[in-house]
Amino acid sequence: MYKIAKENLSALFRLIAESQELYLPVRTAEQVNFGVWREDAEVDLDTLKSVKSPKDAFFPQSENLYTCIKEGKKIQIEPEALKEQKFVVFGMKACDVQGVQVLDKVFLADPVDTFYAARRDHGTIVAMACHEPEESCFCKVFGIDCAEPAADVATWMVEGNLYWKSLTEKGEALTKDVESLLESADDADEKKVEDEKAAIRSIVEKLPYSNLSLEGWNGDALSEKFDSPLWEELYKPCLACGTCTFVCPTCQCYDIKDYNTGHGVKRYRCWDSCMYSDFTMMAHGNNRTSQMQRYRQRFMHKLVYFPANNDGMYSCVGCGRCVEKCPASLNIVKVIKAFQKQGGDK
Amino acid sequence: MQEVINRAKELLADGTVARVLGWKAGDLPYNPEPAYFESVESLEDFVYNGFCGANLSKYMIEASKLEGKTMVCLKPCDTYSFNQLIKEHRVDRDKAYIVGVGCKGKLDIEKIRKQGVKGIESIKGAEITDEADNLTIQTLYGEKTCSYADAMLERCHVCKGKEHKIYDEIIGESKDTKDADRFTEVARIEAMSPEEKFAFFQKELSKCIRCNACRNVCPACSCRKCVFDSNKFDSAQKANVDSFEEKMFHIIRAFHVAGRCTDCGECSRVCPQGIPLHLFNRKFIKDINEFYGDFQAGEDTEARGPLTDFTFDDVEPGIVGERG
Amino acid sequence: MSIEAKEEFRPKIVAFCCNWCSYAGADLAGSSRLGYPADVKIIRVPCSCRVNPMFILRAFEKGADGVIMCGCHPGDCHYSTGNYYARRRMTLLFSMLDYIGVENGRTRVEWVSAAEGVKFSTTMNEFVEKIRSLGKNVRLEDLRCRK
Amino acid sequence: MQRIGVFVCHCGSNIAATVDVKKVAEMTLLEPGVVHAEDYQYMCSEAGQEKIIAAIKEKNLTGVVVCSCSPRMHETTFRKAAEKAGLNPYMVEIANIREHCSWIHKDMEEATEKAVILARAAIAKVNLNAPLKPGESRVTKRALIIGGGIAGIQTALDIADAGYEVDIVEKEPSIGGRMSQLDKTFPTLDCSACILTPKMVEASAHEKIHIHTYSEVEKVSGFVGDFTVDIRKKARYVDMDKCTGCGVCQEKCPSKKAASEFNRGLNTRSAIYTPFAQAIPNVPVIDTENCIKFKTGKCGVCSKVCQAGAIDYTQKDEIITEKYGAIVVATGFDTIKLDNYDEYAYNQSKDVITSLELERIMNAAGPTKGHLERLSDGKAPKEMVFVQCVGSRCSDDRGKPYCSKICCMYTAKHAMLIRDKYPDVNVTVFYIDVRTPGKNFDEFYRRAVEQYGVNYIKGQVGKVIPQPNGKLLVQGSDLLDNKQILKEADMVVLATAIEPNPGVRKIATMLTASIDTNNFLTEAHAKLRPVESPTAGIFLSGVCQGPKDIPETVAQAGAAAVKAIGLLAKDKLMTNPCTAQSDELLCNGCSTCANVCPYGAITYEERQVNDHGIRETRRLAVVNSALCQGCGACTVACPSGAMDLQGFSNRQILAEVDAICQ
Repeated sequence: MYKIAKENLSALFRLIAESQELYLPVRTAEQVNFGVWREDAEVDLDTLKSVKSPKDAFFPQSENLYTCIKEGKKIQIEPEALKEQKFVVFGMKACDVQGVQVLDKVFLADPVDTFYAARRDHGTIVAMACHEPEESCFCKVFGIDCAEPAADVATWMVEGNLYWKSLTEKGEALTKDVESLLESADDADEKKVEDEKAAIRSIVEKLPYSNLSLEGWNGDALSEKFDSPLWEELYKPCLACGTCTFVCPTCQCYDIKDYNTGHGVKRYRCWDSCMYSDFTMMAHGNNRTSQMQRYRQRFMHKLVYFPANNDGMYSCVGCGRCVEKCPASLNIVKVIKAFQKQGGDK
Repeated sequence: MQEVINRAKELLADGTVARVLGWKAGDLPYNPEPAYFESVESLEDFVYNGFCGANLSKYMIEASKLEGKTMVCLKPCDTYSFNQLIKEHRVDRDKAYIVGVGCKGKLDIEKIRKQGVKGIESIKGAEITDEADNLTIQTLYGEKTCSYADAMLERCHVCKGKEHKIYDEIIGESKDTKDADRFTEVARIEAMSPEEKFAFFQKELSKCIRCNACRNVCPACSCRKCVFDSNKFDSAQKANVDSFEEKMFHIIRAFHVAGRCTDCGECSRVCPQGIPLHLFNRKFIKDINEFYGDFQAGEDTEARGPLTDFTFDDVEPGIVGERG
Repeated sequence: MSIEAKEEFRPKIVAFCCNWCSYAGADLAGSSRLGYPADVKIIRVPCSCRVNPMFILRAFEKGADGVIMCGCHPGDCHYSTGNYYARRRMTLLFSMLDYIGVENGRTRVEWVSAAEGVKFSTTMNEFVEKIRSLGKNVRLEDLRCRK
Repeated sequence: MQRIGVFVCHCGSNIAATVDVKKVAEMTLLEPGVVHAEDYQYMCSEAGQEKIIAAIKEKNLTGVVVCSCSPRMHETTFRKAAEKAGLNPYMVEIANIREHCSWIHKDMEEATEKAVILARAAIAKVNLNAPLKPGESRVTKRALIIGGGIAGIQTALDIADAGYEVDIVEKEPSIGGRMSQLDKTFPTLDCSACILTPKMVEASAHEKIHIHTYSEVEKVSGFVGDFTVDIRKKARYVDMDKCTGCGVCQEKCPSKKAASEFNRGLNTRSAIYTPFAQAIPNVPVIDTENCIKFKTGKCGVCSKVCQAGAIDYTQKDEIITEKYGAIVVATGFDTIKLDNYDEYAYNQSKDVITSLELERIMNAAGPTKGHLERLSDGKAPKEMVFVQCVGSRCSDDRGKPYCSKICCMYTAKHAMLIRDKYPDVNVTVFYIDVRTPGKNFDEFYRRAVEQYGVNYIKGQVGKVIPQPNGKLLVQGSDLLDNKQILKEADMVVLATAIEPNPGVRKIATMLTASIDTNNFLTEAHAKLRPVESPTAGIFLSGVCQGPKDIPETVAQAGAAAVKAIGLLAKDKLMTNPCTAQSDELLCNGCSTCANVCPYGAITYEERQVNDHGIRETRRLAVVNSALCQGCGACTVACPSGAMDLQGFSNRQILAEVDAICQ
């Protein structure tokens, strides 16, 4: 394990950024989101959750696929280049790292999404343990340990030092690149980190959502859950916006669109939300015609369909962003609890 | 709150209304959700406290299609939206039994968090009956206090007043929480150089994720299908491209609600990225007031909107340059 | 400014003209041989009230450097009230563009009657000059439209 | 995908001299949808049109773009050609590469490049065009004349003589208008009443003419061929059928202090009155503001003395609704108010009068029974000063920028009449210019100067100062002699500017007829369509269109009648298919569109819709395409984009924008 004093972090970032792109939590107009490090960027490692999850380092909200260039009546097609440079995502939390695992299941399965795969190949994740978990967090429910994030490099911020532990080959390589700025950690340091982990875990135990039960939510629960009359109640306050989707670290749906540039067409993909009325719109219309169906889709996908197709893996990681951001205060926890309550009442 | 519940029970029991539209207690101290209550028993979950910021007027569009009347709880500022929706034939007055609920300013959890409060377990002082000037917040990391006023939504600092503009009955006291001028920020931006203005909005709008929360919560954005979701203008775009798109979306959205926006502040309340979206709407309101005379959308259900009206000697568009 | 530099920047300018007055005014400018730069391209609309702010923003998005709208003089609208609505709409739109930092000379409204060929030509000359002095529109264009 | 043919016109050398037409044709072939492009000397010629027709047939074209002169010139020509070839005429678009390109640019390369872009925009638009079909509407064979002065009377007579029903609406209690107030007319000096009255009688006796006096147009809806008009017949309180016109009521009426409108307020009339002796109809009205019965409930003298029992104090305003195919505006003029011209002391001295007041003074039926006398003391004047251009040709906003046109002539008339009848009166005229073009006009003016010795001074009057001795001190300048003049006068007559009747703006708004900043109604074309409003079915007669004298008014009245007759003679009209349409699945039913529609063409109905499987009853906008004139105001007011304009749809215009900006 290594350590680096907090005040030397900007030197670390500068050094990383010399050889590769560096994404990390940056404060812009009072909000923290992952962004590219620049000398004048206001890095914010204290805010627990970025508004958007860092998934767009691997799966950008909008990315070009190819460009058609029109010359006279001839059309030339230029595919967009795949990611070829290495990059680092610094400061991801355990839940967000797990979110990338979920995306891997989707995009790295056959047929492989080459755009995503190229980014995964070139990206190194430096994760950070969650110093002070918050009441909206429920990663524990999904078996995630936010005290010990499983990434290429795991880090802890304790008493003015960042502790650094590489866990993979990529992590080793990055460590080597920045070794000049790192100090070796001694036993006392190890102890501090262990204490921090224990402190984090004890807080996690006290979080209001930590004891949420996922009983009954699995790949086999399809018809029972799908046909439940509860949905008719639950969806009602939903405004059909895409906030939950767009802040979510695991939502992976996208739309493919064309943009007329005047001298050709850019075909791009961009995040889409199953909450939107035009989601998966086809020539005949939409296969989900009501907001209830759309609302149900989101949770059925995360808690039933996804585990059904991915060996029981849920596509929710308990980051709690939707809990904090939903304009109508709806969220996946309320859905789970509502079903639980109904089960209890029976 | 109990008074509202009692009244709701009566109205449900005597068949005056078929349902009650209010708020249901959340699972955290600050997240009550808009909810329908169809039985006297279900009302035990009913809650009305400082976190019930949601403007329920818009829900009445759908509720107007249902059988029977809906008792809807509206705060003073929500009634402006309701009037505007009546004017636009989007809600049915006869389908609503409006209970004007008292309001002493609504709370913004983001403002509380900004003060370094995290790990919230409970919040005291947010009840509508509480007279406390401070919120006492129990957190996993110790007890915190925070003044009620500092935790209020931006819109409450520019409160339109404690008067309900439309109601069947009023329950509870309201307080005018205005302590700022709503155009101060707009005027501050107006005074900037074009470069500064551009930089300001570029920075704010670069955060936009096109989640449409602002639009979907907006009582003026009541279109069945938004132009940004239809192919009528080739404007259906979801991309978040850091150049023109968000500007197009926000300018057109503000334009479409110009003269109709009651300045209810819901857009800014719900923006997950904290973009001060009201600055667009208020710019139009300020201009309308200056150019065509003071106008408050939703003040009544009759007045002609400023963009569907004119006078022979209106100012010319050139005024924009002349004002400097 | 040197002649070379002037040649470098050829602004794209879209002019919306109402069919009854301004388009006819442009025709009169033409038949009177009152020249103005070729950068101006006219789109015919029935009335200035047909001009949707979306059209103007779209022009900027696609790379226009200036947009001008011409209609009948207030009071002379063929449809009697169209330009009054247009006037309010454009006043508010232009004010908003100014507010978000778009140079306000990039948009303009001018009332040009069918008899005002001279005014049409003068207006267009002035407008092109203004846009040339402002340079390329970089604040409202979509970068994807660049060649 | 369309199959588009592009036809580039040389227009001789008009286009070809500055635009490389061959290159334009060549370049357009590269555009999407274009399958044919050619150029030709004169596309509008018979041979040019044949080329279009042949290409449509041979290449199965579904759209045509003609790059030529302004669509205002030949759009119809090319649409007709396309129609001959079996193509819907609305599949043709014009790229204006003459007025908007070749004629204003000098550099060939630049002009060619622009022509290609204009063609590209037209092609982009045609790609989205859809066939449109004009509707048909019926023509109501009845005309409405607003205004019963000489213009309205003449138009009515001409239309009625052609066999159509005509209604005249006149707001005063009698027809006759301004001309009935005049004493003599220039340049023949015949008596105004003597030539007007027979026309009034003829109109009232005409079986096809229906006169509504003391009435006003209240509401107009509909469109060319099918207007619906509400006319408010104000309560006269006298039964038109019973009244014999004996006049006893007026004689016996105890309230005689109301200012006489007809005599320009120079004397008074009774509360029950006809404006003048020859009024048509010869039925009085009760002016309720001055009637004692109406003010206090007591009196009732007129009712008592009326042998015919025609007085009816309970009468109410009546609204009659009638349909018309054509409407002629003949609302005439008034003189401007002189409140802004304190320097002439009009409001201070009774002896400063307007020319129209002088007409009344000179008239035998006027306040002085035709004797020229000072209104202040009844003395005969010895010195009279006429001031020209009071409020006319004015460069500031106190007056009018235009020449009122009739003043030079009537002033010469007045001067001549005075010098003829009262040779001892000195007459001085201050003028800026004397404008007397017209048949026998200049001769008339010269007679005033040479034969009658009227003293014309080129120069303006700066001030008129009432003197303690009752005289008026006139300060003027003589520009020819370059000196200041101080002149004592007994009377000063102001040639006050005329302006359109103040009520005309309201009427123009109701008719959606365009009106200029001076409140004169605009003609469809200043030279070629001077008696038609740009709004179809509305015609202009008399001074409402611009200042004119009686012969011009009568000539224009006849011309307006002929245009109206031309319309009424048709059984059906084709309607413009470029109308608004609402997409029922997008419509919110919010009424915003209806609020801005100038034609009341949008109504709402509750209707069941099937929105992709959701069946519900919705409030939906419905456009009456017969009423819609296609301005597009609603399309921008509509936030959801449900409302769109055929022929100028959102996507078509955006396609043009894109094509120009690419």
